[in-house]
Amino acid sequence: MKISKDKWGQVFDALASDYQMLAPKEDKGEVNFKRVNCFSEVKQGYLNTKLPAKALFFPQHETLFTYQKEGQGITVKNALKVEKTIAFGVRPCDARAFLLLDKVFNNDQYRDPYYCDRRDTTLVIGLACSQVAPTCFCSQMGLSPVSTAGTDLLFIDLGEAYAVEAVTEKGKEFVAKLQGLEELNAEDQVKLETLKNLQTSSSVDISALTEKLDSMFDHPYWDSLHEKCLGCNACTFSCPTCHCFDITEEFRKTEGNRVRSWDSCMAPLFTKHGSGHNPREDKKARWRQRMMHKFNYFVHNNGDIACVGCGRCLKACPVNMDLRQVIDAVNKAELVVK
Amino acid sequence: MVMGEIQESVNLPENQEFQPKIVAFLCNWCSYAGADLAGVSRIQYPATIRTIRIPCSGRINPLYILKAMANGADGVLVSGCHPGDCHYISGNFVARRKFALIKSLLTHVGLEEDRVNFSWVSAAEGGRFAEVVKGVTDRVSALGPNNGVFKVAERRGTDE
Amino acid sequence: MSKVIEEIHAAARQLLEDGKVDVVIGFEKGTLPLKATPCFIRSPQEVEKLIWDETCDNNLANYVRQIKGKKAIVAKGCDTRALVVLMQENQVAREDLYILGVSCNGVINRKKIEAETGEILSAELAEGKISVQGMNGSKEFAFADVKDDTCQSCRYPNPVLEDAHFGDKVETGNQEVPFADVVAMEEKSLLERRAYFQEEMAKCIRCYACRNACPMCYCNECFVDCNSPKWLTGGVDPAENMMFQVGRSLHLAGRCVDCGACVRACPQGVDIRALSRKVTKDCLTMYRHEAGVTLEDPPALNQFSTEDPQGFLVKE
Amino acid sequence: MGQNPYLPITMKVVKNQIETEDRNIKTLVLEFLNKQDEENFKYMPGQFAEISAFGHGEAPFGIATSPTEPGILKFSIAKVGCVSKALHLIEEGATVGVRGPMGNYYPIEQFKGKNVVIIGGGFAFTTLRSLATYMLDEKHRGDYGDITVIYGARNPGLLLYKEELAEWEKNPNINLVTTIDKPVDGWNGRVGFVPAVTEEVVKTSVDTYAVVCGPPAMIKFTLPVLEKLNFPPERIITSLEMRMKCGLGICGRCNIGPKYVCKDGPVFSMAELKELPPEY
Repeated sequence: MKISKDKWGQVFDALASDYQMLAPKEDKGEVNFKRVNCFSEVKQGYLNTKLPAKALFFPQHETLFTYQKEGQGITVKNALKVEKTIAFGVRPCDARAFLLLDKVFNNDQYRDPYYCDRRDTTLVIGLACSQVAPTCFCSQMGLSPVSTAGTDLLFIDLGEAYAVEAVTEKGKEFVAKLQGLEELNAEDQVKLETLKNLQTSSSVDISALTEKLDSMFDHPYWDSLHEKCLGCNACTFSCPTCHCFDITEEFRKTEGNRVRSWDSCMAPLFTKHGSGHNPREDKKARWRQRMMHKFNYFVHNNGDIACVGCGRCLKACPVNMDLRQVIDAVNKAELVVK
Repeated sequence: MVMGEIQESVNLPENQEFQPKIVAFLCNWCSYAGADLAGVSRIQYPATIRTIRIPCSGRINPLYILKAMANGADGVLVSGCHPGDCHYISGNFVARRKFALIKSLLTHVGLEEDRVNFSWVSAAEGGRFAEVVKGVTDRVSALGPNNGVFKVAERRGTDE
Repeated sequence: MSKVIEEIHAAARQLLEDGKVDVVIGFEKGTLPLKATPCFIRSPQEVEKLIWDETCDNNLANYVRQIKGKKAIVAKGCDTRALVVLMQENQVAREDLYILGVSCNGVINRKKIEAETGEILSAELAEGKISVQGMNGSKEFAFADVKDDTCQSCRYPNPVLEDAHFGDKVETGNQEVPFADVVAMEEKSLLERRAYFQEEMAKCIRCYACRNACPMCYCNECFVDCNSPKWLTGGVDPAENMMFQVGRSLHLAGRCVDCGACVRACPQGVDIRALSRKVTKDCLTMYRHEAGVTLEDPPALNQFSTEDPQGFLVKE
Repeated sequence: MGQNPYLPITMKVVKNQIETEDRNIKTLVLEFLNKQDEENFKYMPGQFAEISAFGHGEAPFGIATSPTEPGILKFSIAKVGCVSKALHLIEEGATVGVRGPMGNYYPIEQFKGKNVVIIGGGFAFTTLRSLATYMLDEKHRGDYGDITVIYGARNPGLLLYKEELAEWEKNPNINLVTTIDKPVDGWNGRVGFVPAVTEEVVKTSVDTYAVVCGPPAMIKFTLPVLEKLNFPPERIITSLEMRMKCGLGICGRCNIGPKYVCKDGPVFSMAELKELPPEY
């Protein structure tokens, strides 16, 4: 099935009246997910948003609850506000990252309502990539520029129209109600085929990475890896699968908010105890933690590698630390037989 | 010097005209004594300043001024000894360079000129201190409440 | 430029073989086109990795504090100025440093190129011309147009302090109006300036790449991380971003060598130099001081004179 | 835990008394405001809770009371940072927020029919008090063999819960051994470091569990003593401290290897710890 772009534009504008429409929009030279009111505001022909789509469900800074001090009593009020939302233009890598984050924010014991309520009330419309950059390596991470994992329905840009593929129940319902759908003609089929086998070309190999890391905690490779790293948060803030956050307090006179904001394992204070002891004292331990968490610990806990190959971290890094190089180096490192 | 003290400001009577909240960092040896002298000699000046005593104008860290503005101060006055009278000899000389750079940068980023003020008031100039406070109060009142460059959104920020 | 690289290789190999230094801090080819990456050479065989060209845009003086022992450093003009300030502030000893001075006629600002061609696929660099193939098409740039703004107005392309020099010196173009960009900003109205800075600061995501890339920012506990008193919360409220950036600029008053590493490190493209260059211009006009130019002239706020200007005083 | 695990319940401060001579540790006694909160707050010894000092923040503290002491929760708080300082200054009648119970708890089931040696040092005695009180309760005492408590501190003033210790001295069901590091006049009890005292007091590891909590130095020297008495790693239990924020295994900071101390801990056996990287 397919829908022409201008028909979709009308549907989009109609939906905007009773849904919160979030889509990539260019603002001050950067393309990021913003609230849009009509389809014309949506940016066309972009590689990917600068900040990851996780911000839709896990914003950089949000108020968990507010409280009011009256004398010695305190009233606490939940600050979670959720709106029916449609997220349009989510790239397959970001969408796949949602599935990884779902496992974190809805683990075996607790459910994080701030992430999960937004996630449940949002229809994710993926937009397949029509071009790949040399920094992308999603094909090597078990997905592809056209994969549907994490989306409710996937649009594939055929030029004049979008091919539509429903993925989840929510997606099927939405497509069922969608007017203006047409059959794909032969020319579309050809275009669809070529787009479908679009692949990223990168030498990253993750087949044996997790086992290798099992026995690499004390490997000398970690001693030199971290040296040029500045220890800033640029890579973790642009990563779609990074989920660490800090909980702090904002308090003025008698009213306060408990707020949550993105945090980074690369920041020195991340694990610093009140007593001053810091289990991960230096950049070496922090870089090792970043690699072990994404490619080993997460696999042991959730069965998947916590990286979708979007390439944002290596583009954001001021000193060009390239995750693909680190993965290759780990693969090639000979194990020190103890 | 707990920042929170700025908040426990005297609740002024609610008349319609805007009463600015001005944070005054007064150097203990001169300006604080000057303010004291103004009080002792019954010289009236607007009760819009919240005084914070500092050992010397050299003790001022630019963050004090920025944090005061962030937490809702409408104006800031920093006052120390005249250059040469400093109890610590070079405290205000060092501060002078800092203040010049602070004032210039704050104006550069779009903060109104009269929001942040610096002055030298000696312990003997009670009257002049009152004049300075009147002048600052009038100019800040003319500018209106500070919801400009450094003011953190309502209920945000922290005064811990 | 390759003759210079060979000379650097030879010098570095010699230093390592003689054991005069334990490590050579330099640049090697990065994994992205037109992007070099810092490297630490500890054995003479690895010396071939060292490169030097317009893509080496980090300030290596930033690593000097964290690496103990004797070290050589490939340093351009602004790097050496940063080293001078670090020495004046007793952060590094002169005898621990062997400075391989190189003259620099500017580094490339990749954001300018990517704004036009999209992500860079490949690029060739040949005397003053860069031909770039990007995701959104290819283009030929004159180097002068994509040179980083810092380098357009650079006054110290040649190292101010060095143990050896490689390549010929670059004569400093005499700019008609120094700090022309700051003057242009000053002439704008207050509300225009406020709007500009508020818009710039709204882009900041507080990843602190600017602070961590800056050689002058080395406090053990930055005021941003301090929680008693808690100057800033963890949020990205534009006013708090402004307080962070202005606070940092004031902490660099008289110390910032205007190398532009902060702006190039910022993933969000925030115009941080608009703040720091205003403070640098004030230090020059008011105190005739430029950071890190000579070892003898201490940073601006470490000294004072009885005739310092007092234009900031309140009107009476 | 209700459906929003970040929302604390509010509790009233009943008592906030100084616990140690150097005034660095105070014990906070909190009272549930309603029966429903208490119902939802089913906990076991070894678990912890996140206490909110409104206006300052939140921090994790081990629960010192045992489930056999209904209606109240007790926490002993060392003045270390913003939140603990605020909790030290809080007066009786004020309100604090509590989120929990969090983490796992001491393997009470496995202790059944076994002897238990509780070894505590300094102010790491909160959850151990909870464990000892739980096992001493007449409903449970029969399940366990003999219970030995070895509790040491630098000087007598630093011992926590002095009244309880006095009661336990007289209680036949428990063999209490308190010690201080260096002799102090007016103290006629035992003198010596905890590892040395452990070597003297603990004779056998047969059918015995050891629960060890204290400063790193004490643990470093106590473990070899236990290993010499051939305690197997599965029967040496300890409770770890980590920087924590969410307490739910989500915010990602308290991990040792793949395990999150707030969700998979804080109680670990030495066998479990040996498999984890030495990063704590």
